[in-house]
Amino acid sequence: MDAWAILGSALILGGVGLTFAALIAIAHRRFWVWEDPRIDAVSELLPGTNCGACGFAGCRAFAEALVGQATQPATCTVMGPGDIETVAGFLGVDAGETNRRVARLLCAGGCEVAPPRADYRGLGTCRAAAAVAAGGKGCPWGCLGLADCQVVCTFDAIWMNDDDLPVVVPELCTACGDCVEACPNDLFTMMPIAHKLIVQCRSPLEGDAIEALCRAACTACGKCVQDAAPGLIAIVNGLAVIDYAKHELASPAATARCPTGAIVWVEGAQFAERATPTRSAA
Amino acid sequence: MRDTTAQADLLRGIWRENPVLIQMLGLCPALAVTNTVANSLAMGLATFFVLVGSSLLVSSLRRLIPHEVRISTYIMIIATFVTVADMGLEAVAPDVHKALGAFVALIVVNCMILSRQEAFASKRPIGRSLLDAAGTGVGFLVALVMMGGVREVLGSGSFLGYRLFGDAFEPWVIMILPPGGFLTLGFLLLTLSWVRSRRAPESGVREWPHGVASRRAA
Amino acid sequence: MWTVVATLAPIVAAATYVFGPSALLVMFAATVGALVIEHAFGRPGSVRDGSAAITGILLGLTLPPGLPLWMAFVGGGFAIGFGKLIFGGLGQNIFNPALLGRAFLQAAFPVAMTTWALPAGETWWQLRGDNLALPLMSPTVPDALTGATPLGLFKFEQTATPLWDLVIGSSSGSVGETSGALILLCGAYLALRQYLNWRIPVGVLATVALMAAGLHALDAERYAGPLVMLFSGGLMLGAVYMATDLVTSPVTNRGCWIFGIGIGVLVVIIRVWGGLAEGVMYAILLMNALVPFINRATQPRRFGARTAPHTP
Amino acid sequence: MSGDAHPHGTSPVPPGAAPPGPPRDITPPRLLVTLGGAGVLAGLLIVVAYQSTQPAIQAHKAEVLRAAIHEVLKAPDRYDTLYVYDGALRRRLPDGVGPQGLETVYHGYRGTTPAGFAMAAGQPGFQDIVRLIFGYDPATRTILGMKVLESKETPGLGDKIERDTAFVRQFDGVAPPLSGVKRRGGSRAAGEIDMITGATISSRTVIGIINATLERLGPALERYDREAPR
Amino acid sequence: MVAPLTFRHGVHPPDLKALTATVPIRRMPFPEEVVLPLRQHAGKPAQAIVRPGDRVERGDKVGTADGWMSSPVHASATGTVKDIGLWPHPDGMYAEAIRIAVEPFSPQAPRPRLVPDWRGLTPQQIVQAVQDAGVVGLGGAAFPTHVKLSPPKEQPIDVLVVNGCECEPYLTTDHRSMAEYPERVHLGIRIMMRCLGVARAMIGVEKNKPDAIAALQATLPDDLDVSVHPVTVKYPQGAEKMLIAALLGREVPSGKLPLHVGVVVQNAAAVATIGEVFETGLPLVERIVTISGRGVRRPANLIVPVGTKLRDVLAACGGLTDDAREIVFGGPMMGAAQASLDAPILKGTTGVVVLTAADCKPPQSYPCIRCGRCLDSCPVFLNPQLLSSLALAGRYDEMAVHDLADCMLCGCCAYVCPSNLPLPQLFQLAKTALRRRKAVA
Amino acid sequence: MGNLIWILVSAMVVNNFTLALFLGLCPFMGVSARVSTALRMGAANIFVMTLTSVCAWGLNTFVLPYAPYLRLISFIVVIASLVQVVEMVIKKVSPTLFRQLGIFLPLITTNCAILGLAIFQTNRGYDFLEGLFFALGAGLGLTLALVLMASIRENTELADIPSLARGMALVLIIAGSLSLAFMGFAGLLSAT
Ligand SMILES: Cc1cc2nc3c(=O)[nH]c(=O)nc-3n(C[C@H](O)[C@H](O)[C@H](O)COP(=O)(O)O)c2cc1C
Ligand SMILES: Cc1cc2nc3c(=O)[nH]c(=O)nc-3n(C[C@H](O)[C@H](O)[C@H](O)COP(=O)(O)O)c2cc1C
Ligand SMILES: Cc1cc2nc3c(=O)[nH]c(=O)nc-3n(C[C@H](O)[C@H](O)[C@H](O)COP(=O)(O)O)c2cc1C
Ligand SMILES: Cc1cc2nc3c(=O)[nH]c(=O)nc-3n(C[C@H](O)[C@H](O)[C@H](O)CO)c2cc1C
Ligand code: SF4
Ligand code: SF4
Ligand code: SF4
Ligand code: SF4
Ligand code: FES
Repeated sequence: MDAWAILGSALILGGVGLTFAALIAIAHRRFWVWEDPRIDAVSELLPGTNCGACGFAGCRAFAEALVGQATQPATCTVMGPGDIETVAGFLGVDAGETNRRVARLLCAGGCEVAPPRADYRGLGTCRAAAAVAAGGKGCPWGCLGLADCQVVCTFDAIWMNDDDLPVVVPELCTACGDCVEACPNDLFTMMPIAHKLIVQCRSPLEGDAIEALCRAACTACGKCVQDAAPGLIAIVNGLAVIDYAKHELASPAATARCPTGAIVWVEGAQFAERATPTRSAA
Repeated sequence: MRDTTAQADLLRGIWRENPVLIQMLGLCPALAVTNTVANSLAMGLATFFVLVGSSLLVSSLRRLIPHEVRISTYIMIIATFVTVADMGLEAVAPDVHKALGAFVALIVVNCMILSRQEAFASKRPIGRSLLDAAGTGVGFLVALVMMGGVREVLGSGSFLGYRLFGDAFEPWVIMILPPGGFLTLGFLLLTLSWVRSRRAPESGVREWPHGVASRRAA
Repeated sequence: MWTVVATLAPIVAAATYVFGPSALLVMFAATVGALVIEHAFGRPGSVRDGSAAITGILLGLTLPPGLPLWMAFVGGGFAIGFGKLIFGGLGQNIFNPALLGRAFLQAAFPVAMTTWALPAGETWWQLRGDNLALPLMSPTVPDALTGATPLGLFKFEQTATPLWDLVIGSSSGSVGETSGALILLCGAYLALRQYLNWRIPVGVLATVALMAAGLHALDAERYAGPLVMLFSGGLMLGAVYMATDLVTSPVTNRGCWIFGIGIGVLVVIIRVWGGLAEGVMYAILLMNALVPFINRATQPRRFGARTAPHTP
Repeated sequence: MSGDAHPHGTSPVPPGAAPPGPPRDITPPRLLVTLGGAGVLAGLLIVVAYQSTQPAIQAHKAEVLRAAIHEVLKAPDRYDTLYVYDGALRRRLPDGVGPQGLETVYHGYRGTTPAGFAMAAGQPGFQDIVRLIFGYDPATRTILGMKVLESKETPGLGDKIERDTAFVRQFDGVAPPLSGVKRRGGSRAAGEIDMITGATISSRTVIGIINATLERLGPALERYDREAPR
Repeated sequence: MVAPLTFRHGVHPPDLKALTATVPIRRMPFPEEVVLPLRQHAGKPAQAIVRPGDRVERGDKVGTADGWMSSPVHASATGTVKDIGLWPHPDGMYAEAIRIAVEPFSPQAPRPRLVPDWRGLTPQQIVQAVQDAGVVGLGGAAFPTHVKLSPPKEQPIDVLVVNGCECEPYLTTDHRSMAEYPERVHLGIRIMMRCLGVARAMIGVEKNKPDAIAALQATLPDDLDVSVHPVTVKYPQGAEKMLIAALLGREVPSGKLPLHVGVVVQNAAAVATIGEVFETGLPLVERIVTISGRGVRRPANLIVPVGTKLRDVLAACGGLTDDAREIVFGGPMMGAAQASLDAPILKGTTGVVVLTAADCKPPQSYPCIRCGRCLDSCPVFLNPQLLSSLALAGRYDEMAVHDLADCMLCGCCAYVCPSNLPLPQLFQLAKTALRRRKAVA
Repeated sequence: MGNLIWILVSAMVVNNFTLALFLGLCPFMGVSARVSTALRMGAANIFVMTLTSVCAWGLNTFVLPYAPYLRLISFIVVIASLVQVVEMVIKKVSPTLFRQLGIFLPLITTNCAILGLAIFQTNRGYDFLEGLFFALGAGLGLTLALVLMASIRENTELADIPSLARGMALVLIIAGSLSLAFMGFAGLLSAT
């Protein structure tokens, strides 16, 4: 009995195996869709946050693009240089140059320097506030300080300081653009981290009119225009506007005589934890 | 998959990527047979045996197995070990085997095992695969025993059969019934994430407003 | 919410009258359990909105009078903790917390939850069971006090209970299975005050009555008559106070009809063909699970969706 | 190719190994060999295991059965296995008929005197199928004993049908057909079984199984008992 | 067909009109300064045609219409242009505005007949005159009336509906104008019917204004098919779609305009204004405004020069009481809260309501308890419960799928919500967010 | 006939594979986030289960009597291979469907529910028809559980779940509640 059983079973299983091997071989011949294995490999290397900052629909799409040489690893804003190198090396392609960008806030008017003119009692979100009499903030262009941007930032790169201004931590910011989308007053812009000279104001009002509303406002006094390299800064309806094409000409000198500190020279984060309307921030 | 050290391979599965508590794999046995610690242990050990065995085989054959039939082959290998384990258990401890019912046989389809073959054993050298398998197996065992502990203590007032609270104890029958399984695991997960949150304190994110938040007047 | 609590007062009083101090103790324990958990894990001050109190009292009303207090307490805690707070607190829960709590108790302590005390006779002050059993310890039931519920009697012993006893509630059963008439009264008031959507109780009761009548006509021996069906078990309480929980019932009126009718059908199915004597709790819970679906299916038709027939 | 040998130590597929070209042609022979081989290998392993475990397993199964019969037939000296074949009990089947799928009845003997029949049957209970074995003596027309083989009834309620000795004892020596009653205390009339409070359904199931089985096999049993070989 | 004289759903807020319902309209003294924003109407803002330092007389055009979907702005007082620049706008932002320093002792007599006599003008010429007179809707959206008066050919209009419901609490602007100037209303109707070439006009007035109804009845012209219809008192009866449903039983398709069912709706005060404009020859430089609410000392119906600052208007009514809390332009249901006392009265400002702490809803609100009452109140049959939870989750695109666009922000849902959720505010912000997204894309 | 009905109902609600027997939980946790997907998953399951039931019946009647020890392995191998073929077909025919259920098809193949079906069917000695009803009931029950869970989960997305409970903990507790509710069906149609 034993011998038979052993042989029998071996044969049966072997037979089963063979049958299905054959079946699969056939099916495989007729139905198989080839897919570059490197795509899986690469998407395993990618961070997998699916933030879309690379401009593709999620990390796998990015991986496909990479394998297809349609883009360069460095366009992923989440990976550190090391990881980017890894991917590049794995695909045997050039990493491409990183031009890291971060979100910058075009407002310095926290609750201390730009006080509310009316008491807003409503939903505690900037969007909601903006819909009701501009949130009752003195400067209707300014930051409402209700932290929509902080809430949307998936990378915890934004926190609100004591002055109710959002502080962007450049190291954490991946330039995903969510805060730009979130802010009802369009106070965020994406800037190359290299751009250090920033006018932190968006109000078209000039002179006393705005200074009455916000002590950190750009009053369009024009001093920065004189102090900066010619043609770098210009006053355009009530605001000092920097021509970033010429940014290499910029220097902290431009901020020297600004009466309100609306124009600043930024290294790292824009505001300090305990924010005071100083000139160049921490 | 990032580069890993041998030690990491071993430890990963035990806690940080615990198959049941973190990866939510192999839930069926984890819920079905954990109404007593004894069953949990038996199940855990059987699974451990199968996992290690099949990882060994798969990773040593990994160069021979064509990509297209890998799943079938893995399953065949796993099934073999399971059959062996099944018969073994039945011969050695018939009562436990009866208690576990079909779930010993069902180890074959424990998603965890297959996923380990797919994700690891089929790509790594034997040594590493063994480590990984061992780690994962232990992790599974740990999770099962935790479940079994909670369920037996509450559900029968005993641990490994030793009555803890005396005879007057009123057993929480639900813990042995199906809902108890779900609730217990859910409760374990809650506790875990609570522990984790204790370790890494909240980064002071303001809570998204429910209803109306009164704005600080200046 | 506190209005609802107020309307529960007469029912609580009636329960106490029928089952004696035990009833009061059980409800108290359940409510305390609910409030404690709400206070510990709920939003600050959320105890004050009264919903936890309602949950607790309603849970208490669905328990057997003789239940050990510690069980009632555990039930209340579970109801709020896993029935409500897990989902984000007031207004977010899927299942009716009180009933989830009861379902938990019934599955956890089936024996204790199916030993029914007889209504208090002349010995009103006497406890209806081992209410004071030590925590985690099983009750020792004085057998003389226990009896079967009218539904149990009918289903498992083919003995009917006089209808009048049902209507005034002088039959053994859970604390709240007292006077159906009284419950209806309170329900009517709540409906007037728009605290509940009248369509649900009407849907439930009408369905049960109709189906029961039909079956009764087929075989009066096997199937109880409509009135018995209506006034026995937790149907009244369930239809009026539990199915109508605003949070866990559909938002649309059409949805409420569907919801109510569904509950009615399930109640009859479980009572007649199921293994359990009473099915109200499970019927409501099952329909709760369907509510997201119902809401989705019964969206209102927006104004102007109809293409205007006008041609001047 | 070992993953960690890779320069960046990260990739499951090293740069060279992925030909971006058309599908690498897969060879049926290789497939067949692999799966077939694996099959044979597996087969061998399994059978070896089977051979080595079977004796123990069978022994245990037999032991369990023996114990059950022993209990419900009140300790017979021996029993022989009968098959129900076209409405009659047979010690041995006509040639060409296999025992598969045939209902079995166990006929016990004390010395040479028949000690009744034991038979197993099942029906849906509260949760799932309840299977039990019971002994019946056609001579005295009484049930000898009942034992639940497997049930998924609720612990603490339904499972009293196996654990609650008071309930199980009731079946020793009652005369079928059985009927379940719910009376608290009081005496029982013939054939009445006091059902477990809170587990009426399970109790009913047990009673139902016994009644149904006897209804089905009763005549056959009696006939066999009459002309049974002493 | 039989007209239901009301619509389904809606709510019954207390109409607190008693404060001003019987107060006769009076003229307020001219302020020292008027501020005329160039954006006072739906459509493109007007363009300034004066320079600082210029002297303008009452009724002079200071801003000209920028194309067809726009409306001119006229000086509402004689004086000199101080400055043209950003000034607080009632919508909470800043907007281009012309500031005129009013001459203290000027008689404020307008030049004779700036608007031609309508008799003998062709419909086109009348429409042109209406635009030049700067007439816009006074009922809400301040939609340029001349646009309404020239419907596209392929859309035949058969009824003119005059909207005299004024369903918002407190407001009595339309009420008083109908009661005191019924002839002007009828003249306006006559002119509009001429332009639109319709044979039929219906005036819908809520039953709670018997005197207005009586006055209109008394002065009905016998040569025109004009009828007055007392409609049920229910909010928002005045919403044009609801009113059309009530009067004609026609349902304006969602996303479509009244004219798609052959109707033009015009607010009563606006109609009266048209009559007035052609009667006096003076363009739209002042309007009747209800100043009401428990927060103002002497509630009144004032004739206010357009551009008068909120602060001056309140002064004319004896100022604020001490417990005044919130100032709203328009009614309490739909009106816009004001943050600055410098905001000027616009052509479209129906009223100024000053709420006391007691009046305004407490800010405290609870999570939605899915009671479903909002669904039973929404006159356009939306699902505010779903919309609000989507809004709180920030899932605006799904809101669009659930017909957010049809929400007219009437506030019925918020009115009935037992959890006191600020639903229209949520929908408002969702709408703006979506608009921004579209703009970006 | 009554027997068949009982098999169907019992497999569907009384002993629901997911909520009472803990079979096929991985897909249950994985694909229950969206109702649409859940429906498709359910359909796929019903299909595979019917397939399985037939295979199991075939093996039981023709192969296994001669080699009982091959039960498990032959079940699994046959089912697995069949489904892998199906998988390839789908991948070819409808890439979108494949992307939605893609990774789960192998999981379905080798998920407890499927094999469990085969084993139970064998243990209970169901014949062909009974087997089919059993598979149908099990499949329907699985779909029911999936869809209910999915619709509830879609709802809870709008609720502000306490951060501790987010994710699987909540899903498990909902599953627990569902399985509590399903206990109401216990004893349905049983011999009372
Ligand atoms: C969680 C739970 C488990 C139950 N388990 C069983 C059971 O295993 N067997 C049974 O017959 N009835 C069971 N019951 C059914 C009820 O106990 C039912 O009321 C009882 O069978 C009726 O008998 P009684 O009239 O003596 O209470 C259960 C009920 C619940 C709530
Ligand atoms: C974009 C747009 C175009 C409109 N076009 C016309 C039109 O051609 N004819 C007309 O009679 N009304 C037109 N209306 C005016 C509306 O019918 C309505 O009277 C106006 O929006 C004010 O309504 P409200 O006060 O209810 O918001 C238009 C409105 C909008 C918003
Ligand atoms: C909710 C709501 C309520 C309204 N109530 C009134 C009202 O009471 N009286 C009125 O004249 N217009 C009211 N309107 C504006 C009308 O819908 C319509 O726009 C106006 O009558 C058109 O005339 P107009 O262009 O002269 O403003 C309301 C609009 C909405 C959305
Ligand atoms: C008519 C009515 C019935 C209610 N029924 C219940 C109930 O059965 N269970 C419960 O927990 N809360 C009930 N509540 C209270 C409240 O809706 C609920 O506790 C919380 O919203 C959590 O669901 C009820 C409230 C009302 C107005
Ligand atoms: S930057 Fe914008 S979003 Fe952020 S707090 Fe300020 S206003 Fe809100
Ligand atoms: S003035 Fe400029 S800086 Fe100040 S609040 Fe406004 S935008 Fe911000
Ligand atoms: S505000 Fe919008 S949603 Fe609310 S009732 Fe009015 S139309 Fe409906
Ligand atoms: S009325 Fe308020 S509480 Fe009720 S459902 Fe609507 S939003 Fe929710
Ligand atoms: S273990 Fe059962 S499906 Fe994963």
